[in-house]
Amino acid sequence: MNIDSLFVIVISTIFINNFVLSRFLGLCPFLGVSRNLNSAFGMGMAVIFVMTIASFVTWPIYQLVLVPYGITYLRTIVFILVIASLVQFVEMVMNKTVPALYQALGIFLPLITTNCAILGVAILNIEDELTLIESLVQGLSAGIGFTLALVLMAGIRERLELGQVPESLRGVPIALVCAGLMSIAFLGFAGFSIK
Amino acid sequence: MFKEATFKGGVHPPESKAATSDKPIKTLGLPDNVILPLQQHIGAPPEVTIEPGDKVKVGSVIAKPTGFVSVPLHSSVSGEVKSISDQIHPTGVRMQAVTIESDGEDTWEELKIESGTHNELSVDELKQKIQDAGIVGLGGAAFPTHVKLSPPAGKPIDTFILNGAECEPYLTADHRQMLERKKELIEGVKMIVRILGNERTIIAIERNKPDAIETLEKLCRKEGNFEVLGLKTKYPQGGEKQLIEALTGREVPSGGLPMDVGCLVQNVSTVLAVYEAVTEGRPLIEKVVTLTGSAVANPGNYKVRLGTMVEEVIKQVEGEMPGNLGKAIMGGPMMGIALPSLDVPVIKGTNGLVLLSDPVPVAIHQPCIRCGSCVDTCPVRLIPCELALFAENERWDKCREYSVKDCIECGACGYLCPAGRNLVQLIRYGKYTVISEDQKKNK
Amino acid sequence: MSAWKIFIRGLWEDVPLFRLVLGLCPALAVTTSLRNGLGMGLATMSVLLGSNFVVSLVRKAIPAKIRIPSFIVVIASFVTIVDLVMHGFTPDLHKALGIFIPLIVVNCLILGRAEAFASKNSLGRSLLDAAGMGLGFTLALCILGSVREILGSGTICGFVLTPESYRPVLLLILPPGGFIVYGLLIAWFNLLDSGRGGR
Amino acid sequence: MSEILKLTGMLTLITGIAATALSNVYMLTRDRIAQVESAREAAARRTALPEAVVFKADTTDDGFVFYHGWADSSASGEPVGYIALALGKGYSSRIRTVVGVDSEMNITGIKIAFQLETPGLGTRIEEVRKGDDAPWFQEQFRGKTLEYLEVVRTPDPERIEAITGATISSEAVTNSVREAVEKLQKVIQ
Amino acid sequence: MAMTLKVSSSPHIFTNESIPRIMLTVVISLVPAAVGAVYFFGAHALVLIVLAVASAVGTEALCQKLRGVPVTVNNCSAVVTGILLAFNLPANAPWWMAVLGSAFAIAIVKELFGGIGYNIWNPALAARAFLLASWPTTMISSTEFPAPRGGSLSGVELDGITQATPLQLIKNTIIPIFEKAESVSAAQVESARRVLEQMANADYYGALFWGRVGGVIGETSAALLILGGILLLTRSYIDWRVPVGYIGTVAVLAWVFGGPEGYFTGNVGFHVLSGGLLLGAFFMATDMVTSPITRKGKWIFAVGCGIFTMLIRLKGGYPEGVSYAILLMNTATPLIDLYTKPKIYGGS
Repeated sequence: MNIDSLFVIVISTIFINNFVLSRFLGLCPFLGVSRNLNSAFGMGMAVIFVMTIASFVTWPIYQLVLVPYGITYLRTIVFILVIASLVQFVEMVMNKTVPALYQALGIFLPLITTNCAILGVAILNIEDELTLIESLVQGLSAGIGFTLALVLMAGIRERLELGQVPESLRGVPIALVCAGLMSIAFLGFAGFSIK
Repeated sequence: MFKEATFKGGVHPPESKAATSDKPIKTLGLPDNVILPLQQHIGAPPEVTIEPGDKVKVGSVIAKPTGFVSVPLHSSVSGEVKSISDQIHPTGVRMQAVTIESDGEDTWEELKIESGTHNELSVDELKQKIQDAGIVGLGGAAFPTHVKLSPPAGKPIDTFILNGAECEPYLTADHRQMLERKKELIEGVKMIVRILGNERTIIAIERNKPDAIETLEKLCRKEGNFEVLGLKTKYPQGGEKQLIEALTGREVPSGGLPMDVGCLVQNVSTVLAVYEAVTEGRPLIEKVVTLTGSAVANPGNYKVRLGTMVEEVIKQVEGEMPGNLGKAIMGGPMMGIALPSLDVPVIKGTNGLVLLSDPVPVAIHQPCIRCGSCVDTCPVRLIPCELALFAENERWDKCREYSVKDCIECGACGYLCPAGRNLVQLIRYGKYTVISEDQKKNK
Repeated sequence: MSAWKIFIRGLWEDVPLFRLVLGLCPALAVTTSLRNGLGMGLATMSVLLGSNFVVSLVRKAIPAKIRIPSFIVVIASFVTIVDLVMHGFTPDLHKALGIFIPLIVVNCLILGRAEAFASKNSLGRSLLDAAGMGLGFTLALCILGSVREILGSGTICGFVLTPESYRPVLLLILPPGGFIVYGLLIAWFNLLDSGRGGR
Repeated sequence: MSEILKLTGMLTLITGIAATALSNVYMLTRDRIAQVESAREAAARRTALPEAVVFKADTTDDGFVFYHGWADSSASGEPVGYIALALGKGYSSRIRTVVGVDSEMNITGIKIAFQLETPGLGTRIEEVRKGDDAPWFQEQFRGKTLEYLEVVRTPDPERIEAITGATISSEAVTNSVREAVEKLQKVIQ
Repeated sequence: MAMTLKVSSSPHIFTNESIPRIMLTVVISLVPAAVGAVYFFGAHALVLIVLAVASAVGTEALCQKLRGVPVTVNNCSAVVTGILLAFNLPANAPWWMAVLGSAFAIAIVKELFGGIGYNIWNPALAARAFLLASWPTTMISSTEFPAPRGGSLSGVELDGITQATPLQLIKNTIIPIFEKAESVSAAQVESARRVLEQMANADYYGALFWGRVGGVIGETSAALLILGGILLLTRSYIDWRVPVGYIGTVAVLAWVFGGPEGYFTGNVGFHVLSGGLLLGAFFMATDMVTSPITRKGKWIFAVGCGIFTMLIRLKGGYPEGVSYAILLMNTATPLIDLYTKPKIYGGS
């Protein structure tokens, strides 16, 4: 396995093509859970967790089941069902085995089922023709990138709460403008040559 | 050279002390009336023992303590009790007060003079004398002194600090008393050392009072092993906790008291009052007050009977009322209270009257530009600008998280703020809301 | 609620994108041009019509406990159908929208309407609701797409619109521009509301 | 227990119906999609190797797919050129480029078959300038040989000029094309 | 009695510092560099500065009118934004860029967030990034920058090397030559090495220091920027930790990683004096509103700026990284503030 190519995936997925700020994936939780830093952390951890597992599970299903049987057109439906049951399963196992973790992340798990960032990373792994390990790394990095954006955003929004944002911009609109300016700042990573 | 001790943070406001620092203390004439609010200290208010129409002498007890954390109140003039009614307190609220009309005679209760014998008194007897004299912390906090001198068994005091910092701009009352009553002061310190049995005693004076440092230094060389230390001139150097940090390097734990780190601090006026109470049995009926400020023509230090109206003080000193008085501050300009009217009495905690002529400086309250000067200056190392924002937005959880209760309200942040924000006011709002929330929770 | 009301609601009062703030991801990702916005809107509307149709039909037969999974299966099926059809008949658009076609499946708007409306209402009303919401969504995507395409590329549907000397604000078709334009549009809608005394 | 069985059965039934429906739709669209894709490929091949009219796929032992192209429909004699698919990791997508070379390994043309780069920047690898009828970036490759396949940031007719602000996309295409040509070279010679 | 007394919460005295005073001082500290810009680049630089300032002030007044809040343009903060934005433009930028950039800075980056004190990002820098993303050719195209009076754009004289600012030259020409050393001619490597040598002698540092090397309007003369920076430092309107931490980090990273031929060979003087580092370190990373409030936070912020600047200069897609580095750290400022709360007096 080529370590360099994994490194490239990590850097580009976290910074250059940040899921939220440049690929527009996972915007609903990004806007919904970024009001408070603690929940942002919790959500971020849950997303990292599920994204990694989802990448790990969907790849074999696609390559070892859908491709050999020529039913790749069922990809969307299979992936969404797999992810949904996976989240359910994780929730159950977590509740039984590590209740502390469940306490911290549990409330975020149901929100994740219909999060396009998870399905997105599963599909991108396939579209980018990654190997299983690469998929795993991309899933993990995508989650980290998502968490990074989410936590930065939460910090900013906690400060904005105390500010004088004009009435009509309070809430989602100013959060979007913030995301836009964050995205501008992240343009600084554009064109990084990583080797 | 003296060691120049200090604390982290702080500000350097203009001292404005030159006008009064070389003015010897003068005694003001007797007032026609005094108004003595019952609540002049922290703790349970005393209980009135006289009725309207009663004749009283100077030093007569007019209210007796209602517990350990309470002190009696004495009449400061001789004459007739006119009323017991609600009167305006310097803070602007109305509270119960005794009004006494002076007969102009100034007849005193007989004082139990024990000069020369106080060394034979037991520690408990000394404390009793201090309580009987109605002595409270005269630096402003007004906590009953005998209570402060009785630390619980588990908290031995190893260091006693005489606070001669007088860091508030304008005020020179302590400065003058240190110069004029040095012997009495040292005697008073000895009494307190007897009560506490501490090892180390420090007399701490800001370096802007070199004459006081020199005088006391000279005296101490003869009179025992008290250290006299010069402090860097910086506000709020005289804050109890800042003083302890500067002199001992110890930090009083958050929510704790100086005794938690084995320290005890007393202010100059308080120690002198202790001296008078022990040697003469003299109750606390007068106070040295600095009258100064841009609206005052004859600034100086005056010994004033408690209960004298501020207006009376001004009239006696100035002859007439200043024409363009904009603001009257009881206390110094950093922590003092702006008086709502001049119809309020001088009380035990009063150490200065600063009268500013119009136009007075005002806070303009613009948005915070996060310059950080309040953060660098805060002697408690809080983040005043954020606390003020939290209080403004009524985020009490955040106020609590950012330790609002530790604010000592010194005003350094508000003094510096380039946006002219009412930082202290907002933080105080947060602080007292959090405290009252706590009290509700504990009930 | 009258049929007309059901239909028109999605077009103004509850425009999914601006008022309910649903379905953000495709809204920002694909609206670099009017054509893409329109294509995405119509694709979403087709799925919405299909899923509301089926969900409304079978609403009484499905036990409550498996409602959500069943709905997801229905929606995913329609998404796949749309995906296949677009691939076959509008290949360029299919290429441009990329992974956002399969991602229609997690567009909260669709599951939301199935859950909140179609599972409780008759066939006709559900279809009206889908049409209204779908059109509202499409319209909003078109607005976003047009603003970003006109200012960001100086074209509309590929036709050059602006004078030769105009130098397009490229930022608007980049990700930051998407966020900012969308944020300002929502703010503008809020402003319209407060201007009418609020809702 | 029986309820769980019932629910599972129900869900399986729904999924089954959905799958059946989908397979039908798939059957209906499959040919159409295949047609679209092959038309796309044909167009790309025409741009990459304009002289050829007949193509024949070939695979090396290690799975590298390439095409021989002949100028006459009989597909006899030496091919006029070859075509291969170049894959490059661009800024935000995997860029697929169809590359054509003549028998001397001079590039006869390239055609970007798939890319999802940043609109306005990376997508300019397909930009057609006013007055032109072919994308200028891709046209730069025509006639170049291996050693000149190098991205530079200033105009240079000898080499490949990068797109301002989209160096990654430019380099992805150029490098992948170079790799493809190198492979072809190895296979052919 | 008739006298009315003012009653307010303590304290009752204040310093004579005020927002307008701070902002005016910042403006004054920018004047040397502005005068320098006009000297080096001619009247068009003045036109750009004036237009940017006018647009910033006008936009602020308009936004405040629309928001229905008091118009406070006389506090000079918009003037600062305008000047800084103009400083970040190439000297031949079209006039409308100055106007549009300033309007974006004030309207989007500042007023939408509630005006002075509430913005998260430095308005001038965010606006520069907006201009750069929208019109990359004008903002960083190597051929379009004009050379300063009395000097040349790159400051080196070698034929075969196109006109570019020093950082562009290094990034786009010199480094690629070393990276592909085996595939380029020996002569090319030799000339690249000569360029590096030229850039490492006292004359060249002098040129960078006085302003005989090109760049955007405000970054040309290190001397004039330092002059303004010293004024701000002496008035303690900026915290020395930020410029020291920022420039120090850049210096160390430049020395370790900056050389194209191995570690610990980098040209420190070149990286510190060229580009907008001094402008950023003295005037933009120190922006009170958008940088951390605690001393510890300021160190973190400054070091972070340095790291990102060198990352972008050495590995990134742009020749210069100062503006993006500061914007990225602005993004992280609320979090830095949150995690660098000082331990309070007596706190455990």
